[in-house]
Amino acid sequence: MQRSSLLAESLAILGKEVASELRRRVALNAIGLFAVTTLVAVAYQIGPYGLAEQDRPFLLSALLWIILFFAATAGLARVFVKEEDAHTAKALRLAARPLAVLYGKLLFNLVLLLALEVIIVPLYCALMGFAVRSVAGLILVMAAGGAAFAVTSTFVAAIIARASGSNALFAILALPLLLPLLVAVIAGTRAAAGSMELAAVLPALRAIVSLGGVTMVTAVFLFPVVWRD
Amino acid sequence: MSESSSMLWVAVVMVVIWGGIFAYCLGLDRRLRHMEDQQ
Amino acid sequence: MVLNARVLVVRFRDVSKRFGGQKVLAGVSGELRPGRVLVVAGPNGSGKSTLLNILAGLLRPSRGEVTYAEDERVLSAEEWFPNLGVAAPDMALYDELSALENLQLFARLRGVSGHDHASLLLELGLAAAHHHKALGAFSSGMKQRVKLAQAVLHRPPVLLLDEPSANLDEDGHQRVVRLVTRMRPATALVVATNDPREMAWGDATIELAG
Amino acid sequence: MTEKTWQKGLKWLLGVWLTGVTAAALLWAPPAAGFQGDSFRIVFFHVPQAWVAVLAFCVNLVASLRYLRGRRPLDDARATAAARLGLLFAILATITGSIFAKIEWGMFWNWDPRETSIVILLLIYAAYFALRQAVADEERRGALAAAYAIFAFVTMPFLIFVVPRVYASLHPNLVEAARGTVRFKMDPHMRMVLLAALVGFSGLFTWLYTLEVRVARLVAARRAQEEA
Repeated sequence: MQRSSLLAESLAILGKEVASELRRRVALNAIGLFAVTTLVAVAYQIGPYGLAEQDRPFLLSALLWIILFFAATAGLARVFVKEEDAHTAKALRLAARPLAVLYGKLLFNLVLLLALEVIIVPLYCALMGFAVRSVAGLILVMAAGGAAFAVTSTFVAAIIARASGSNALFAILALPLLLPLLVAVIAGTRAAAGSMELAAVLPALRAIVSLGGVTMVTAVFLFPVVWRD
Repeated sequence: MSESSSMLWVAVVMVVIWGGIFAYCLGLDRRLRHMEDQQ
Repeated sequence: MVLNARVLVVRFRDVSKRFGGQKVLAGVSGELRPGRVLVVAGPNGSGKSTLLNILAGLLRPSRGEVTYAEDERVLSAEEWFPNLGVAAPDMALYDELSALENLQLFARLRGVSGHDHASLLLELGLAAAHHHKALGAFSSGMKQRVKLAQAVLHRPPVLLLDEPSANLDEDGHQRVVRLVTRMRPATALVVATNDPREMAWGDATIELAG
Repeated sequence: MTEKTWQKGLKWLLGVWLTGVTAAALLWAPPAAGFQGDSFRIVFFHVPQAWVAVLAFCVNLVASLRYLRGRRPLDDARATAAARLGLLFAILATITGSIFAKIEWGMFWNWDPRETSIVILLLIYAAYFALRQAVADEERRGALAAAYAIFAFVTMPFLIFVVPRVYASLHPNLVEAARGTVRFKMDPHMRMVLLAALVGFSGLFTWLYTLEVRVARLVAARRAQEEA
């Protein structure tokens, strides 16, 4: 039996995830709704003038990523949990290679997360009066941060899907692993807000990229153990 | 915190923690040997 | 349609499985060869599905071993799965996708191209009108037909069917009989069932105690 | 089995060593400049506890890797025992750390980067046990827990090295104040007591670990009897 290439399998799975998500929109609703309501609530409370001037860069950066983090926990685990709940995991396990499943679902979570960022970040800057001097720097931090975020979230999602599958367990397992990344992306966002040149975000970007790279390599080695008994 | 009391704090905490764990080990060790003999 | 004519043999020796303290399978042995149907019979909860999951390589036996060999070369799990077709009650397909989209997905995953999935669905009795409807709206009988189509679309040399006629009417059962007859010569088949009509297919039978 | 003399001797040595270390830490080691009285002496306990916690998590890593390769239940028991002890030492390190902070800066917690790293370690291994609770099947529980422990371990270097540096850039005013006082000069005597304390606590960890593994062996043997 010849096998399809890993890329073809991964794209087939990504296609399936996008198609079923567009038709049922469960994760999209969860993430979108959560992010917007939190943002509006926070904006209403704090608003552009609520913060002392010198605290603004740090607090606004931190707040943005906390909103993104909790919106993500509302939706990113679904990509594996629904396979176990709907009992479709068995057919997928038999038909696709573990790495194709990992890459397909990771790409889907990445698309979901970047879409979330594209919607939330401009809205956040407007509502909160968050002036960002280096937009290019912010985009770099958001993209790299989003990718590293998606790697850990997807791997933890695969683990909890085979445990109780509850969102609470996802947050408990994912939070401590994401804290180092959270610190790095907040520092990066703050640097992007603080200065015009791109170089300002480099230290944080190095931390994000190395953290994302190391966790990706580990996820690739460990995923088959999680996906198959 | 006065001079001597901070010292007392440190000493008490340390002795309680480490004394307790050491005693726990002794007790567990004895019980284990007893169960291993029955095995 | 030319079926794969490769000699694939599955041997399982003294396979046992225990969940927590409870023993589900005790020392089952046997062999699968192309052209032979092995029936696994036994009351509910006797471990039929567990044995099939172990033979599929989805579950690790507590004791005993399963070896997959192609012309005496032992295959790894990675090499093994593509040779396997499975249809079982504890397995579902994607409700959001249509019958055809499901088959196209599994065909792409298995690297099988250019097959007329529509005719396979017709052969299993799914009317053309339903081919483009989402699986979620299907009755259990219609879902079972798509599941059987998924199991055979890549013409696997080994086919594991767990209660294949479940939820099927008489017409559905007759189509399963025709499918098994057609695939039998070049396929090693395992059928877990309590349906006497299906038990009659067996060249060999394993009776699992309750 | 009657206890061999060397085991009894080892226990006595460990007992004597630990009392010696405690006495040295509390009485003998010279006071460090810039501290209120003798509160700095808690460092002789705080720092080794943190190191031993990391040591325990390393043992958990090795046992988890070995479990994934051989799927032997004993390796899973070893991984769990090491994680449990790691959690214990991390909790102790956090307690002694906050006592030190209370005496030194008047508040139990001041987000000193090293302290936050220990707490994050605590969260990781608390999550490890939350995961173990959530899985019924024994073998899957071992595999998932091992996968999580190995994945978490990889993020640990970032936690201990990267986070403090990046963290410091986040709120410079707070952290500089704390960093100024913590960097006391390590004179040779203090370093010796610190190393002695580390050896003592590692010995205690090893003993605890072997005891827990012996318990696991007994449980496994008893279950094997029941099954047979």
